[in-house]
Amino acid sequence: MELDVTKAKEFYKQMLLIRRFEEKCVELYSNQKIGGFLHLYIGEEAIAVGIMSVLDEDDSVLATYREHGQALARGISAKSIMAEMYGKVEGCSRGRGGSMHLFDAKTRFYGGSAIVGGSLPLAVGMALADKMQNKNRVTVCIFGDGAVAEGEFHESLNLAALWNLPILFVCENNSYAMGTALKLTQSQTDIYKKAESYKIHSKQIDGMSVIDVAKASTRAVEDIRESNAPMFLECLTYRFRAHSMFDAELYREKSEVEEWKRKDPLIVFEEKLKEMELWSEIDTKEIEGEIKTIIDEAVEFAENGTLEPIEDLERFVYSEVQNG
Amino acid sequence: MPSLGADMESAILMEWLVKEGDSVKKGQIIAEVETSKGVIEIEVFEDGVVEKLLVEEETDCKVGTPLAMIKSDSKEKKEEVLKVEPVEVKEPEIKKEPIIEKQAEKIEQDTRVKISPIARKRAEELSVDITKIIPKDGLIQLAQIESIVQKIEVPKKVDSKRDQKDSMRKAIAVAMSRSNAEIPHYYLSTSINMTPALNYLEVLNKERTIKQRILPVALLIRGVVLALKEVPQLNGFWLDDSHHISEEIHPGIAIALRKGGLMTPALLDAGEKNLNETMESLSDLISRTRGGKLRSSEMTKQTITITNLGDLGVESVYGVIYPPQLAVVGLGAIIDKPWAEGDTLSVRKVMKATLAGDHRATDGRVGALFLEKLNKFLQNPEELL
Amino acid sequence: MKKDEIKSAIIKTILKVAPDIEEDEIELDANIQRSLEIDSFDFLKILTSMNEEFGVEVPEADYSKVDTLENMANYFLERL
Amino acid sequence: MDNTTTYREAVKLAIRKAMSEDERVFLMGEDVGHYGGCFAVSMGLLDEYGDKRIIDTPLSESAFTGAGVGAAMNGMRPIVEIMTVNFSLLALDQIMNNAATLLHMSGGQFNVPLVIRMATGGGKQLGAQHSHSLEGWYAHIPGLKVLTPATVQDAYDMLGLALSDPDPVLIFENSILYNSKGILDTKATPLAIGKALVQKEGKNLTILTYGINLFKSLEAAEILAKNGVDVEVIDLRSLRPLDDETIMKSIKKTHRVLIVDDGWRSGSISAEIMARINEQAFYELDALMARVCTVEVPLPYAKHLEDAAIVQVDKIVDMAKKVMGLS
Repeated sequence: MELDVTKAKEFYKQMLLIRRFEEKCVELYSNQKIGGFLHLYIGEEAIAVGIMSVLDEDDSVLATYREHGQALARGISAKSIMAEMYGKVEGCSRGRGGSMHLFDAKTRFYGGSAIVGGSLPLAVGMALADKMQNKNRVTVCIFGDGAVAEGEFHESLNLAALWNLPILFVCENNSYAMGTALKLTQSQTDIYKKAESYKIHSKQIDGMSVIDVAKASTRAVEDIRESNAPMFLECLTYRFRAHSMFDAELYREKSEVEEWKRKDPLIVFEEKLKEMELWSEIDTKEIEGEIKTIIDEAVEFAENGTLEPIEDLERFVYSEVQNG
Repeated sequence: MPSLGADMESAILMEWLVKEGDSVKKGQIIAEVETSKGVIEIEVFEDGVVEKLLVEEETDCKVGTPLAMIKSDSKEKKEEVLKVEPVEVKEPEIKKEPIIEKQAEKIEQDTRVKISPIARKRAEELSVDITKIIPKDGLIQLAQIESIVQKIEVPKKVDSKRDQKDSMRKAIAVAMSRSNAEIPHYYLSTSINMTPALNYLEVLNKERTIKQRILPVALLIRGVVLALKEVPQLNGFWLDDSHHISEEIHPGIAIALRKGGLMTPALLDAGEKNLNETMESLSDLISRTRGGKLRSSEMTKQTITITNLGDLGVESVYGVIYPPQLAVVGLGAIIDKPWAEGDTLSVRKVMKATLAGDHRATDGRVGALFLEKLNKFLQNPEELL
Repeated sequence: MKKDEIKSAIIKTILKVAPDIEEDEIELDANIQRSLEIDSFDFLKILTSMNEEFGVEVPEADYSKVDTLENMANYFLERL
Repeated sequence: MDNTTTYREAVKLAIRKAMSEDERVFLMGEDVGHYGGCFAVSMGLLDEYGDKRIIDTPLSESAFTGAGVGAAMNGMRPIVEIMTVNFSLLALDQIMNNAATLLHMSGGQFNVPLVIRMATGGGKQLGAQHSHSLEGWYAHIPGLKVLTPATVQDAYDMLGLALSDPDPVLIFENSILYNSKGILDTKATPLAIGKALVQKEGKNLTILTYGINLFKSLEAAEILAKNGVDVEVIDLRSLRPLDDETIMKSIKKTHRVLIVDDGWRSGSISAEIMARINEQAFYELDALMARVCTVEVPLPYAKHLEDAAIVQVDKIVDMAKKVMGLS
């Protein structure tokens, strides 16, 4: 992967968009415009942006309930994501999913799963179907370190390896499954080693560096397309905000958070670009302005959105066209 | 609201004749209610004090609705005993509330009929009073309703007071059809030479002022009552699949209302009345019936029915038994007829007496015996005095 | 007392005993009992009432002479 | 031509037909390939269609059921076979949290045309982890369709119906029925999902049942006929959706109902049906609604105990007589 100015600008803008978008979400959540749970991605933006940058349109993505970043980076519009969080029909899941269940057929974004580990078997099936239909797609399955403790993680890795399925497993290891540290729950905290035991080619990378993530995933995706075998990336990262909004963060030291904040993907990227003498090309003011416009428009769009009529409550339980 | 008849579902409480705090005696009339059969007086069954009138005047009440709380004397004593306990008795009125509710509940429970939903629905459609049906195995089901109403056309629902006449006809229709369907009837008839009885009356009445005169129908009723004393099997009820003979004789007298309709109020304790008393109470009963002033016991206590359509010139009457009674005695018109006595044929005043009996309780032999006794008394009218 | 007065007294009595009868239903020459559906009890009441008013007793043997309004009026007229 | 066949063979014929007609169809589950299927339903299919379409899975119910969901979302028509309903509980997350919810969660974007077949029911002394009937339980879940083929014809028809349905369909095959025989007409137009079938007309009492108890109910109906009770026996066929129309129509005729349910009574499909009758046909009832269910005990091993626990013909006859006021 070559990092040129265009790509650098794109990475920076995407990470900043995720950051500002979520900051806006916090505000809107506090104002009760957004309900339910709100899991923020702030601090982990490099992973979503790095991975999505290497995917084709036809590839599939399955994510977790902390998926605003992946959704934005995958190209779902800020408008339809915001409208979803507002519970409006214009939302990417018609207001039936909410923050945790963003879906978009156009970008092959398959959620938004709020059962930890629950999307791994789906990824196996998605990839199995691609393989059976001779489609050269990659299924990216993103999950956190908490999923590693679930049986479905192990069942799915085994099947993916056994059946040689084109899946990129991405573990966002932010060290905490909600409020419990990985070291308190796992005998082996190097997660990539677990994947290796299933004979999946695995790698542990710096998840705070968008360049590292992009590079590793470029390789991984290329390998998958070639070998039709799964790959596993463990991205070491950190979430700067609480697990969800209502979280006193009693389980971690402030100092630890501060230490990780020095590795903020935006700062790390800025330093890297300065090193590469590309930073001068980035007009941060202009980018901030563009992002502000995107977010303002998204909020306005969501505010003006329509609520699904109650009469339609029971729609989408079964397909409306009965011919499969 | 007491049930005053097999076909009564509800009635309008027209007037309270007592107020809260009044002492009442057993048998006292405390209210007048308007039913589909006219105004009926409600009597009280225990001595006590009217504690609370639960229903306002002009309210339509379903049968079973508590109308008033009457604290019986014995109960009050009980309550006194309770109050002796060192419980806080600051607000005795509040203490009374639950008692009222409890009693109201009890009343409701007592009148609750177990009936299947479809049977209830069909009964409503056909205006069958389910409170008068005897449940089989504790439950009324569809088959029972259908056997009762097989022959009834579905009457229109008529509820307004104006349509009283219609609703009464409906009630009669239902009771009658039910009777036909439910009760296996047998019929007997005999012609009775009324000349001796009428001659006897003529002599008797000659001595009397108009007011004291005895009408033939009173003599006939007296005859029926005395015959019943000798053949008591026909006087009583068929209840719970068994035959109950009543010691008291309360014949229901079929009285036609000029505005249409028929009522059969009881001539209470007819067995204890001599001919004069029979005539007097019959006269009183008829005028009160037509004046709409019947008492509840007169509406409910009938042990047999006597139909006398003689005035209307009807020769013979084949009655239909009112359940749960056992028989209907029909008395036809008295007309001049050729009558053979020994070898002689002469013209006599002749009446046809009929009997419809419930075959489950009695058979034709009993019925024949009754008619024979009736005839015997009418041939010896002096015994009817 | 005039026959007309007697007649109207009889009519008044009939209406008292059978309040649901309309005055114009009472015809001069019709059988009172049959045309007005008055049974033996009501008829007896009428006679009792007339007796109270005029002091005239109608023996049973004379019932056939008081069967219509006209006959009854004549009957009383003769005996007053 | 003799068109009598076994239930097992009917299911296999249906799978074969589907696999031949539609390349998207494949069968996946424990021991479906080399072993030939726990109940020998897929015997020989591996040779016919190869291991790309007849896929043996590890004992990972959640993963392969979830894989079925994913494949269904991504253009395939998988048939997932779960050995018994008890094992399906290991895949309950995938069935309930994914298969049943994805269409709704995605605002109608992603439907899941998945078929899950599983064996259900007791009666073979298999003890408390292999014998239960949880189909009524699955019928609680919106987003799923729950079919209970009883007859050989339905064993054949329902697989095709399920595969052509755009949403997840669970088919519960009572393991005792696999050896049962019946007439199969492969040319007949199948009765749609959600339609109950009046198997025997009658006018005194409606028996609502499904699966293996259809046959016990029909046997009971013959005995009851000798007692003068003319029983209408309805095969529900589909527990979700339930065919309210057929149920209520029958009750409007007979006014009495007995539900024969293979599940436990508390919170059962029979309880649901009773509630619906109460809601829709209360005023048609002439007697208390009744039911025969499996006794509320994890199914025991000992034959006499198991027999006492599950639905039997004499239990149906006794309860029916009670409803009719004959006992």
